[in-house]
Amino acid sequence: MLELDDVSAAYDTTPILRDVDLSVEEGEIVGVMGKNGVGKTTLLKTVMGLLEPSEGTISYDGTDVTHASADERARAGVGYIPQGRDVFPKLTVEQNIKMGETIRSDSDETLYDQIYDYFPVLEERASQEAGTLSGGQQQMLAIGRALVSNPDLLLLDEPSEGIQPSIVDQISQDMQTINDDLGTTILFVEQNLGVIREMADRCYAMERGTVVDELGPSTIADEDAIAEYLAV
Amino acid sequence: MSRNSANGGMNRSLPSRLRSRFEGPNTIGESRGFWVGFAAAVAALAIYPAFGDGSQLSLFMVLALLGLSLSVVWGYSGVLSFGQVVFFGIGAYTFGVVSINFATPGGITAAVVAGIVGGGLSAAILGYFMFYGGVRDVYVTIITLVSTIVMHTFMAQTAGSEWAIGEAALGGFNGMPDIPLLTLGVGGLSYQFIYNPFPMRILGIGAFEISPFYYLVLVLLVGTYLGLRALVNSDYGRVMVAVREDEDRTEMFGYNVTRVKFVVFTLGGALAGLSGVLYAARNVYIDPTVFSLLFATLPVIWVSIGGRKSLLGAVVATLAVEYLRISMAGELALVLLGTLLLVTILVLPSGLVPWLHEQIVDTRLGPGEAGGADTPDAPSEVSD
Amino acid sequence: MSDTETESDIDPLGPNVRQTAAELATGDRTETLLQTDGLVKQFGGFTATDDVDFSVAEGELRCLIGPNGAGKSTLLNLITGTYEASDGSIYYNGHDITDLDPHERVSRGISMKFQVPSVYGDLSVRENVRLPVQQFADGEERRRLVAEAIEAAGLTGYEDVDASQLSHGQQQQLEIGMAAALEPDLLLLDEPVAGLDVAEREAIAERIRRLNEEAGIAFIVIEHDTDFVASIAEEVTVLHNGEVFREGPIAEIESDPEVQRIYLGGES
Amino acid sequence: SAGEGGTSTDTASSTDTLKIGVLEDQSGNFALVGDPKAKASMLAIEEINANGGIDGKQIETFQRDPQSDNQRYQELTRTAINEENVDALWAGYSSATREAIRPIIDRNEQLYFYTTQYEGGVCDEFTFAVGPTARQQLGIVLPYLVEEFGPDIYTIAADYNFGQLSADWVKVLANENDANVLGEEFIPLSESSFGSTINRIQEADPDFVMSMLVGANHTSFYEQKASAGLDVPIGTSTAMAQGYEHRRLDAPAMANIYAGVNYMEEVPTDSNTGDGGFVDRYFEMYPDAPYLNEEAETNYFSTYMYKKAVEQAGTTEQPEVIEALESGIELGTEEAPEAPEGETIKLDGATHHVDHHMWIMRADEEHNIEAVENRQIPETFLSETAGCNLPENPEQTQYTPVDYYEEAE
Amino acid sequence: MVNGINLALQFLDSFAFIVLAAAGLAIIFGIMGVINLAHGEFILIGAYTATLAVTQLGLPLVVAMLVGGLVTGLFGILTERVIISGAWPNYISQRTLGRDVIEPLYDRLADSMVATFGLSLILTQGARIRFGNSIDQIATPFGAISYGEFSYSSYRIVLAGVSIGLLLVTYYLFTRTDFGMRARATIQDKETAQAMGVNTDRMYMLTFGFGSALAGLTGALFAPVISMQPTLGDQFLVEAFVAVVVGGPSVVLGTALSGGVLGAILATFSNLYGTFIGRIALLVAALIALRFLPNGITGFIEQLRKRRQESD
Ligand SMILES: Nc1ncnc2c1ncn2[C@@H]1O[C@H](COP(=O)(O)OP(=O)(O)OP(=O)(O)O)[C@@H](O)[C@H]1O
Ligand SMILES: Nc1ncnc2c1ncn2[C@@H]1O[C@H](COP(=O)(O)OP(=O)(O)OP(=O)(O)O)[C@@H](O)[C@H]1O
Ligand SMILES: NC(N)=O
Ligand SMILES: [Mg+2]
Ligand SMILES: [Mg+2]
Repeated sequence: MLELDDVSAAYDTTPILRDVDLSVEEGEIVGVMGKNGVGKTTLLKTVMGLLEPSEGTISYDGTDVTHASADERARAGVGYIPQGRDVFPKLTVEQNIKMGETIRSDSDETLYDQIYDYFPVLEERASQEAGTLSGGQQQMLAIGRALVSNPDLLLLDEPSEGIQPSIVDQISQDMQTINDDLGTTILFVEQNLGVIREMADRCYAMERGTVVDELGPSTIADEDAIAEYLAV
Repeated sequence: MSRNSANGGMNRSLPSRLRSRFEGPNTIGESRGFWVGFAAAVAALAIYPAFGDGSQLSLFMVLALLGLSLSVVWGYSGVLSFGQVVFFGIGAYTFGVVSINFATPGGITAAVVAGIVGGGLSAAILGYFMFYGGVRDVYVTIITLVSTIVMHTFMAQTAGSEWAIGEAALGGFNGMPDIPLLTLGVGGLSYQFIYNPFPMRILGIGAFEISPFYYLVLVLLVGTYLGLRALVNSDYGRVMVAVREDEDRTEMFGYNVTRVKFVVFTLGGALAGLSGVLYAARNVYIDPTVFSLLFATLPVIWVSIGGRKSLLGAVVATLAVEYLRISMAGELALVLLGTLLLVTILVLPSGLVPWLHEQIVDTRLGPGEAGGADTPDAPSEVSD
Repeated sequence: MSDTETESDIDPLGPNVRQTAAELATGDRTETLLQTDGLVKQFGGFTATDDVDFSVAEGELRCLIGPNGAGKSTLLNLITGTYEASDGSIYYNGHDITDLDPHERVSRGISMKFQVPSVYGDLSVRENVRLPVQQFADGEERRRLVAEAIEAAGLTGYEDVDASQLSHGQQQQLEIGMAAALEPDLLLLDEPVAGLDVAEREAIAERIRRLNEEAGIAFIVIEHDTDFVASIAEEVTVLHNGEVFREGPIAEIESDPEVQRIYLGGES
Repeated sequence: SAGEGGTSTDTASSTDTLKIGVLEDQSGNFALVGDPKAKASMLAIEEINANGGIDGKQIETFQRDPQSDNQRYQELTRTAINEENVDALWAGYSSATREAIRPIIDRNEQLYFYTTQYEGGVCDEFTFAVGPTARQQLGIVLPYLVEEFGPDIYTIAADYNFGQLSADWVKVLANENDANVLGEEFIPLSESSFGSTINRIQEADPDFVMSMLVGANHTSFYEQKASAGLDVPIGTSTAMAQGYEHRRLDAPAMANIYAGVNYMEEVPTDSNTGDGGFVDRYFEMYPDAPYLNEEAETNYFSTYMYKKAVEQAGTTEQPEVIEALESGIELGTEEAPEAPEGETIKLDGATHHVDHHMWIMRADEEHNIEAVENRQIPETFLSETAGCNLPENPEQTQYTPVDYYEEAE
Repeated sequence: MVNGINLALQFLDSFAFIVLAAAGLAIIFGIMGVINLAHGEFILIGAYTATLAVTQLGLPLVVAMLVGGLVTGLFGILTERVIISGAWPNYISQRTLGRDVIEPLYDRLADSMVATFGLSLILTQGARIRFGNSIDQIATPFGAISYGEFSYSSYRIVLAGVSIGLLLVTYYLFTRTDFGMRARATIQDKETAQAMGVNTDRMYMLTFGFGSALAGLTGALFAPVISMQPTLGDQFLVEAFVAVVVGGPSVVLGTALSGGVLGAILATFSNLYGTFIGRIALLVAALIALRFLPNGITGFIEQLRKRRQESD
């Protein structure tokens, strides 16, 4: 479904990603882990199209999207939840969600109920300006907003950051449900060991801008092995 | 860092210690080369009247003080004021009114002080009104903009004879033409700076007249520049910059951000007032165009073009833009000027002087030279 | 001050009798450092904190947990003066500080690190640190304090790097360093390790413990990572729907079924 | 060269060229009036140069656009005098401009021509204010309107020295003609909305309005009063002749407006509209120019006066040229090609003013212009009332009506 | 009675003037964070286009005015592409130098001011060079109404109606349509909006174009009643800036309200004490409003609304 081949990317002139190879099969949930600053967010931005690779190719759903813009990819079914809860602060909660909905013509109304089901607070605060939500509430909104577009591939950048433990558990479960029910493919970045273990079918480990290892289910189950990748 | 302390031990000569007062991360030019160039530039300005139109240059230097006033307020403290011309104009009119009413050397000297105080006081009042009322960001810009419009609207309709303060008629659009010649001192111990040329003869250059006003302004400009350099590189300057970067954060370090803005704004007002005094004194005239939207925009243009975080930029750009404005001729002049401003701001968003500085530093930092005693961090270590 | 009336509201197990390890060791009596009294904050029709009575003792390290939207950040912002209280009072060292400006509270010894890292991105690390230090130190002493703070933040060698070029974790460290450089009596941290990797979390936990024990700085720390909370604090306060919901030792709180229901979830 | 205040009679005089400074507004609020002024100066200079120059010297020009900004005028005046060493200077439309630069002119003893119609009263040894004055302009139009429409006048005027003093002259002339001023209103030059002014005129219900509005912003008044249905007759010293509103606005906005002027393009003299006349010559040089206005003629003839004076003096030395001008230069004794407003035009040496031939020009419903009255009106305020005699008694004064008339207060 | 009508008509007049002067600026400044000092010249383009379309092409007035708005809108789009976002120069430089040469001026207040000031010099002087110091003017349609000793131009009442209509259209567009939501989202967070499938480039371009078109329409509407000369835009600037800022964060509602409040002040004081006092009153009211309602009128209303909810 997603294939990165020798991808390098840079901010202006600062090179960040180096020769990243990575692939995600349809229906998979794949994690990306690594220490702060290794380039995980940069990787997701590059996949989303917010950063143009300086080298390499990205293909999505069998087509080459290396030079497609972010909005084109979004309309082609890539959903993105940025790190640091980038909600639109001056739009209401409802309008934020609506922004997600209008991406695709085939989104359906029942998704709203599902999202409100996961995060009741979003329904309660429908007309509050998103910028005044608490940190965790904003994170929930960002997730809800991405889900409502019913993406085929969902990119999650540290979804558990700032979220209370019970909801973190719930999010991992929900993601799996979504994956099961709707067949949504998920590529996510996490620091939270629990979440990685809970969610990921497979995992990539990054170091200094490149993928250094791929972890199968058995390694993921091993708490110490994962901790090692996150703490080197 | 070890390099610095090693150097510190060896060349902490008096000049370098003196220099350190004027250097720091908030200004460009931390090298001996810079100061040599600076001295050369000042020397060039000092002999310029022998070759060119010193009278005109004196005008540009007066305006450079206005540019500097915006540079401290906006470039260093983050308060984008559209109202420097208000304080400039109030300084100028105050000088005019007081000196017309007290046209003795002592009176004129007092008028200069009154003009500076007038500029500072009006800034203090407006600043108090805004900052202690919690007005921030773009709202400050717009309130100051509206203030200039108020002043313009008001002063433009004072042509009637009922608008006079003592002997001084405000004159509306006519302006105030009867300002006495700038004379500083009291009684016999005074000196006239305007229209008092003294002839000079320099071998190899020839005979020419020099205007004491020109040198008065030059001294004030260089003094102000150095003074502001010292200010922005002081502890207080660090706080100003912190306020510019993030007001809330700075408040959380225990600084009274409101007061910092108030103080800097007042200082900027006094400086603009000084500039206005000199402007009115030089032209022996003042009129409400100083409050017009065009004139109010000019300081923002000078400072943006020169580089808003650079005092030197404010000075250089004021001289350059004003020279172009006055000397371009023909119907395309305004088109060219507009194009120039547009292209400069688009291509050099951080300003002309910082860009030039970068070019110079880049080309100069050849191998072997990068490690000299004049690298930027060395003096900033000394300044603690 | 209305101490007498509020006496009964104060938790009998509250700060007056709690002591840090350091003070127990030296035998010092601890005093109430901060006390809120019926603190209310409303946003429009919404009550973010509701009649909160909360206190911290000198030298105490207190964690504040609770569901998203419980009012934790709001409470800290009330203490620092970033928000104005709708009702109620805040006492610090026995003085009513409810109406003081934020900078006045800072100069009395309250210092805060925001939820989103907010260092001065365009300034170098050294300039960042000088800003708090210059308020009370000059010359040689200032240079020493600046160097120490930079070293404690693990940023030696980065003195002349612009803060915006630091990693997320380094920025958090720098910001804690700057807040600590003020030598406060009370330091407020809002989610200091959110988004940090395991190694950096440990470094920050270590840092907080040291500042608490060695410098005697009292802390209020908001954090959702319960392992992290457990690693630094013994006592936690749970906020829920803007009210103090539970207070007590971490172990006790973690096993409280109500807390599990509203906050921790699952098995725990 | 840097000093201020040195005399400026050096250089050019001994060379085979002479230099004239022309500072007229080509942008800003007064561009509409200033541009024809500059063009007419150039026409005169071109004609003179083509005919062998002045005493064999070709004229060079120093020309800049002061952008309707008085401070800029000062700066350019300094440059013209100190750097360019001009032999004579033409500068400025508004009276405020003239007063802003006159101190610089006087200090440098610079020969200066001010060529706008104005409020009058300037008695200055270096200034030749050769446009018509309020007493001349209002003096022809106001009595006529009192006669035609009745004695009640409402004055609207630009809020600066020209408007204020002109309004005083309306009061003086009203008194002399048994009329009364019901109200007067001064309008800042930046104003362009006249709703409440129109209301107030309607409330006062005068027999006619005297309008001394100035500049591009004020032009809006005429269309606004027309569309509001205000059709009171208007007398003016500024409209039509300067900013050709009758050409720019759709008829009948300017119907029933009476301009008291020495010149406008439509003035029906042979030397003006006849074959090869002033109008023909002007549009031959500037085929795209929109209009030939009152001030343009003044720039034009005064350049010829200067030529005659230099030739009479035999030098460009300014004191001598001023002396020659004061001897009473007269143009156009036969066909008056250089003085299209009338038969001849004569400079009064004592006052540095001109005894103009004045016209009342009226616009009809279709904006056709007809001359309803014309006669020579001498400048009398300075010569008779104030007693200005510059060759005898050099001074640098502006006399105002309040000094001499009670009703002007 | 009669004075009451005077006052009412004058109020309509001031209201229409303030609202129309501010409309385009409100979008470009309020939504896009660009201080457009060439706003007056956008108005000029609209006014000249409409006038020339009537006098040179013989188009009917209403059509000519729409053309004025349209042409200015297109010019706005060009300005946005070339200067404000720098998209076209960057497209070229990407292919020649391999990097962008222009950093977009969005939310860079002062820089946008300098750039648009340069643009305004070019446009004003360009108009002067091309069309001279004035162009022939068109007459005001619809005649006058009279009451008692007074009369008033009917066209000005039409202007008031049009200004209200424009406000409604704009309000609907930006708050009730997907376009409006996407435009606002784009301005708040470009990257995230892209990730939400918004073609942000197009949003910037269209929003700027729409704001420009409003300015152009204002010029076209006022073409009959103001003097047609290259600096005609200046007379709108003061009211425009004041109204936008006094209005506060909700752009359209704010403009309407500040048009109402400031219009009432301007009309009342001009009527009672003359134009000058009216103008000073307007400015002083603006200063006071900014000082005591730093979030503008709509910010204040929002606050009131919340306080009412609190007491419920
Ligand atoms: N806009 C930018 N311009 C220049 N450099 C950047 C930019 N954004 C990030 N970087 C740098 O790129 C590197 C990788 O950043 P990135 O955000 O991808 O890391 P990350 O793995 O997501 O880290 P974290 O776990 O802290 O989120 C870092 O060194 C960072 O400083
Ligand atoms: N300006 C505001 N207007 C309206 N509601 C607000 C505002 N600020 C905060 N709130 C609401 O107040 C409640 C408390 O917010 P607060 O930020 O204190 O939560 P928190 O406990 O820090 O949560 P988190 O753990 O998610 O950061 C939230 O429901 C939030 O939506
Ligand atoms: N002389 C004039 N019109 O100012
Ligand atoms: Mg990241
Ligand atoms: Mg929070």
